[in-house]
Amino acid sequence: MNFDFSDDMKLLREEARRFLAERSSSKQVRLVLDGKTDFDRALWQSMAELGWLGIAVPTDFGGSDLGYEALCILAEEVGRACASVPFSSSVYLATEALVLAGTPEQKRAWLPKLVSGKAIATFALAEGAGNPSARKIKCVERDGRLSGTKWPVADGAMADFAVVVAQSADGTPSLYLVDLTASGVTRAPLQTLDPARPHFKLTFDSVPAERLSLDGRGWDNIVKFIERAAIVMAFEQLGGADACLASATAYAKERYAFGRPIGSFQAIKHKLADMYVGNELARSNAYWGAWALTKNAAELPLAAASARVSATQAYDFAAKESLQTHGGMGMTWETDCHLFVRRSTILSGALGTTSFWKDRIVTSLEMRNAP
Amino acid sequence: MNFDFSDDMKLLREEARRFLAERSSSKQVRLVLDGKTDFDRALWQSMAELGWLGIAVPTDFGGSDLGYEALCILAEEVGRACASVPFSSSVYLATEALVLAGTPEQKRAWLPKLVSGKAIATFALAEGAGNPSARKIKCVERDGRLSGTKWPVADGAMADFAVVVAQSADGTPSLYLVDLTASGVTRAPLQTLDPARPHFKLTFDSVPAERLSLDGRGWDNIVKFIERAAIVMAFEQLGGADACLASATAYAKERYAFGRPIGSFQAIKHKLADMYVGNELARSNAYWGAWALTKNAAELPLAAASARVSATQAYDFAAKESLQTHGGMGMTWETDCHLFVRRSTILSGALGTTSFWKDRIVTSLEMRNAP
Amino acid sequence: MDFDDTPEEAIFRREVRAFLNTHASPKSPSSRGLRRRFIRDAADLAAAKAWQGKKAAAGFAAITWPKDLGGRGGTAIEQVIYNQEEADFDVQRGAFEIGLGMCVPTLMKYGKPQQLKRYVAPALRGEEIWCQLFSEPSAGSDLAGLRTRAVRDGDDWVINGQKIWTSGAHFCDFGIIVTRTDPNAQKHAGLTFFFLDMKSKGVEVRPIKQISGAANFNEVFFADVRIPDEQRLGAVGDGWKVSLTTLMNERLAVGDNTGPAVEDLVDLARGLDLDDAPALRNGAVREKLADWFVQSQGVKLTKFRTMTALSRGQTPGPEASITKLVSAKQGQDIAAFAVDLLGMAGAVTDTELSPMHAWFQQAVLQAPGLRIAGGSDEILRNIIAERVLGLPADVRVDKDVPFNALPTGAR
Amino acid sequence: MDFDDTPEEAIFRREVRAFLNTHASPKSPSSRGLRRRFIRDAADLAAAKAWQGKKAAAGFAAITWPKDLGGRGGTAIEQVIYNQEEADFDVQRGAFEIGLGMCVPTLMKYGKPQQLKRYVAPALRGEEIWCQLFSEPSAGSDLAGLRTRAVRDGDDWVINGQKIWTSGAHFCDFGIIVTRTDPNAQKHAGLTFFFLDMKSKGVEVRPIKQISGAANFNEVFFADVRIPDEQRLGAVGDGWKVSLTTLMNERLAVGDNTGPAVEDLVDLARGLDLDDAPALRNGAVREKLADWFVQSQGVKLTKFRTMTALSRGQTPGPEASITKLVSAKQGQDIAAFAVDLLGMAGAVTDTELSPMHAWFQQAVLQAPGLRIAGGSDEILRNIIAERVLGLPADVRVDKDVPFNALPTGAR
Repeated sequence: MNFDFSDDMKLLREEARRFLAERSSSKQVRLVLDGKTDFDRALWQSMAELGWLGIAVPTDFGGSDLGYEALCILAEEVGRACASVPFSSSVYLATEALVLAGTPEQKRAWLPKLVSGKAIATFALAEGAGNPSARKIKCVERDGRLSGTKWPVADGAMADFAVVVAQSADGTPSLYLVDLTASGVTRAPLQTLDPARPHFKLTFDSVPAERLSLDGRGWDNIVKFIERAAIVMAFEQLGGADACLASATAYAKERYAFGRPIGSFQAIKHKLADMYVGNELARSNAYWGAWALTKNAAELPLAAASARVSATQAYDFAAKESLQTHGGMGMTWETDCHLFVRRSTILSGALGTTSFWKDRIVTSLEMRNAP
Repeated sequence: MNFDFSDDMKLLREEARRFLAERSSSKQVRLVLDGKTDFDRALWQSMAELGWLGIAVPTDFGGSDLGYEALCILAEEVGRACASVPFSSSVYLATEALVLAGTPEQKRAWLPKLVSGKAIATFALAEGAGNPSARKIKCVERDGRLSGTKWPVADGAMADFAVVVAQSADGTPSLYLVDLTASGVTRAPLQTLDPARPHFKLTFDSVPAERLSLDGRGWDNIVKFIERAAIVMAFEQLGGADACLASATAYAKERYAFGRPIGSFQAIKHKLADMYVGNELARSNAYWGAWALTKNAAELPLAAASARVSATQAYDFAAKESLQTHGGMGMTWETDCHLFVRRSTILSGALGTTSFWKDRIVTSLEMRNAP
Repeated sequence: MDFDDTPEEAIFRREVRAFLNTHASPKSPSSRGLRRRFIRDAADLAAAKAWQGKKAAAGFAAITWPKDLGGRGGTAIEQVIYNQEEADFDVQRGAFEIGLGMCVPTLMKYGKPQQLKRYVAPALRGEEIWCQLFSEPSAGSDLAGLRTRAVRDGDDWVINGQKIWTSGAHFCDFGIIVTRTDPNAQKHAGLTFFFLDMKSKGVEVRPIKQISGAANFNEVFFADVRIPDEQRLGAVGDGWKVSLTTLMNERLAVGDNTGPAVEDLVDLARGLDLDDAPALRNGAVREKLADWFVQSQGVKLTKFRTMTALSRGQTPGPEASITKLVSAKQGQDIAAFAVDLLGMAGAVTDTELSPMHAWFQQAVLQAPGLRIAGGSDEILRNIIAERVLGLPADVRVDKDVPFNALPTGAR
Repeated sequence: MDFDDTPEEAIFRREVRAFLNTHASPKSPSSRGLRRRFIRDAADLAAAKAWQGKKAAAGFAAITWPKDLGGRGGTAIEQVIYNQEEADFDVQRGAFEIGLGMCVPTLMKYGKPQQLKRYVAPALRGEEIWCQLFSEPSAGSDLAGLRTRAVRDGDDWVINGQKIWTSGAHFCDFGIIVTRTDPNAQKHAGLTFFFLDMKSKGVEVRPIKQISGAANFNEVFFADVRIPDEQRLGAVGDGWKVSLTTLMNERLAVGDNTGPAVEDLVDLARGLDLDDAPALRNGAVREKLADWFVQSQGVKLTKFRTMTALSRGQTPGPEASITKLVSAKQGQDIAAFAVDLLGMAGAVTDTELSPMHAWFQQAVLQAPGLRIAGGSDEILRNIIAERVLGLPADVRVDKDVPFNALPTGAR
């Protein structure tokens, strides 16, 4: 029984936490939030230099090859810092897609650039409202050219290429690599609840597209790919939830009302205790996911859905109730509570609704408990 | 705008509350709970003398004809006292069925007896687990004789006759009047969570049965009948929920811990505030139901389902959290908390699951909001 | 028990309806998601003032106030009827709620006759707007912990300090303010209440940007602002008692949830595809809809019960706290649920792309404020527990101590 | 990160498994709903003692205790492994958890060498059973508010008063007890700790009938019971400190939820018809199942994290409170949900008619106790807030006052 990260990994976590606390303070996040810049380029470049953008990429392609536990740890810290970087889009969605399904040529062409920060990529799945679903994919590829519309796509403007889910000529949904600088690509900005992570609408009009080959083919394999990302995203959500708890706890100790710290009132104490409980349950489920990802375990679908649901619930509660704990101050633009409310909302929906993942949990249980 | 009971009705409520506080103390309820007797006969007879058993029955049949508001008020007080009497079975289910659907002969034969307490009746709907559903009714009537099994049936042993839901020869579910003293009727006691309201399994083997004629026929009309009873039962639940709140509030004022009343701790205060809120929302919805019942309003289905769901939720929360507020004492047989936990459980299921009623609410909303 | 008006109420309602039909336009269903409570610009302000003038001219501006002060001398239930009817029309409200609902009533109770003569009528006609200067950065839920100082100097008082969350301070003409005049007294005992001209020298108003991006509230700074003693309301040291008058009126004025409601969610779920079927057919969605309907219907009907009490001349108690406690949280939950239901596009706030002009998304950022302003969830539960259920108060460490000896925190 | 044993742990686990396979029968799936924690009769007690004897003989009775006291001198993780394996077998446990988990460890810390020699081994072999006499009718969550008096008389102390919730007092041989020796001291300062022979003159044990109908706990009355000063544990006035040793061990011994779990609900919903389709297909049912699975899996995995800390020699903190807080409430919710799902027949407790031997129905009456015993929900939240998050304690009015000057209530 060793259900914890190794000392090496803990060292990485501490390093990442210290680095991001300094380099991705809310002041920096607010530059993007306020539209002064589209993402934190300097931070991104530093992350590249630290080897973080290729943390789980084989060394052959310039990666650090430290494995998925390391990737999860970095995601947690990016989440804690609420950083304005395309970490999910580029690192644990697009880069992962290439690592898992790219041809040797594709990997050689793109992975070194992604790892070094010379290129950024994103993942284009959604076509408007709703859950991931084969039936909802209207983007089509015919003769190596892709057409259709994807929205919302996080980080779609700064990305050099996108991994796009589209229907192939033979009727199976597949992943395609699409150069976003090609002609026929239109990128329109979208307003969302989290301007610190810009989202876009991408329109493709007969744009060249290369098919990526996952292990198997079709929708089930795309879902498997999303499940893997959901585990890493659970860590990003967990980091955010923990930041909310830390902030609310600190505030409750320092803010006085009725002659004593508000943290001495049970209404606040018990709220924060519930937040802690939610976060710890989410942490345990996320660890399970990290284990499944590392071992490519048969339980991965259940672990991924559990990690995802637990983290979404924890972040949602922590973000809202941290703001509530801050009272009037929490309602002001200048206090950071809303950054986490925004980010938690974006991440909750990013890979499908909570009900989508809950349904997958029960489906797993049904199979496991089959009479 | 007059959304309150009249002064006359309030007087009736006070009278009923005073009377039941004295005549249906927990000591009396416990006689039934402990199996010393099958129900509180003396109380029942006094209720008959007060005219309560025929409170909404026309005077032609010996009733008081005070209308449905009065019936609701009495149900609330019966619930508050957690009384061990077949009030729901006999008064607002079986008697109501006769009032609504009996032939003049049937009414003359039974109503005066029911009103005077000389006869007791019950309503037999369930055939095992699940929600009310036409498909689940396996009891059949052929040539005026009824066969099948009904369980659980509240008060099935002390009842002289039952109003039974069964499939008629023409394939429409209907209500039948069945003399339970007839040969072919077997009554077996069931253990339930609330021994203070005995339940039974009734088996019919070709027993004479008279059809009652509701306004219309078939399942929809049976559901309409159940909806009416659900409104009155919501009052019974509300009374119980209020009793739990009163008991928890009193205890929280008198019980000291850490040198002060436990009711001065926000964990307790806010729990009781939530209980109060739940009860008041339930009260408002129940009043709506009483209004719909009195006016036979088009909104009755929605009002009934809302009253039912709101009251079930309030009673469930109040019963559990009142016990929790009582701490260790709440866990003892001698403290009354468990009487309400038991009663709330029985009443929650008595006319179908919460999800059955919630679904009916949304169905009403769908029709109301139709585009 | 019935939902109908009495004959007199019905006549009054028809009168109101006739006035509204003549002078205003009804709301259209498509204005859903575009409803507004706040004054955004000069045009809004002008429209609000014009509408208030019409109401005053027709005798609907302050229905329960005595006639000699420009009111109608009507009943509380008539005021409710007016509000119900006006809610169906697209008129600019909100600029006067605080002034007429809280400030002027306090003036009416504690002001001198000539002050009433001077100030009440212009306020009623919408010509002068009032604001309430109560909360401070370190005195929110614990209002009596306020620190803004007032020091006597001849016939004047000199005010120094800071107020916060002052709605509309940037367009208000007058304000009521509670200040600390004796820091050596116990905290509730050292307060004194005034009204002042917001154009006084030394008053500086700075807007507060809220998380929604809007700025409906202000910080107000006081640097040696002079208020004549003449404008003191109540005795020196009686400021807390006077404030309670204002706050009691606040509770009576508790507004409705202005965010998306159950019906909006039904419409959303009807049109939305969830896992290849309409979301409205999903059992989990139905369960939530039913829960929220029962809750919101309970709130609505509880208000009817309050109105019935009002119409019988009873004073509604703190039971009214139920409305805000339940509605604010429900608004937040409905918004979050809708955004989640929309899945990957849920967070998109483009009004062209997102259903109902992105109303649910806007509500995500507005709902948190409703759970805090005008009594947080936590304070409301305390009020219900103490004033309705009679449970003992929290242990108070700030009762028998001079204000300036109380411990304070870093925030 | 892995769930596997180290090689040493794997060897130990095999050893345990071999012992269990030889001496006990595995649980069968059909025993679901019939699991038991409590000793019901003499036969149960005899079975429990016999099993404990076998464990002791094989060296599994107290894995972490030192060898010279009859223990194995093993690690905490080995104890966890033993418990995991034993949980799969149908053995009578429960009679010794308090004695070996809480009482004897306290004796081991504060007792004299000859006392350890006399008492530890028989306890370990199951020959003598110990109970814990802490709670009182007016001292539950507030244990230090206890009133049972001990007065010095020569070489003895004379005890008068009443304890409550004493598990197994009717079959126990010895007990540990905390008493008030100085009512004039501050409440935590006036306590003294002893152990005593439960057969002493003046000890009367009365069973408490619980709401489930069972009587697993007792009231214990003390009328002039004499305890030799020899049997005092810790100094006079140090009883609170000694009690904390016992209570810390209680937290380590926090048991699992013994009621129905998510998997049971899956089985129920699979077979149940809800509105003419299997309940397992209903979206609302699926949503609940997922919520509870995520929660219970989170608890289970959190325990794995605690075990990992244990295996590294770290002391688990009050984080363990999470387990009880979450599991107890979840158990209550699952039971209520299942009963509701069964609709009109939900409340039927006939084991022939109700699914899984009416296990869900039994849980309705057992779950409330789990939310109260061993630290109520409210106390656990306080513990988490104060000891994990470092939030300030509640205002204590009972700290600087003599115990006998504290206000008390009617209950």
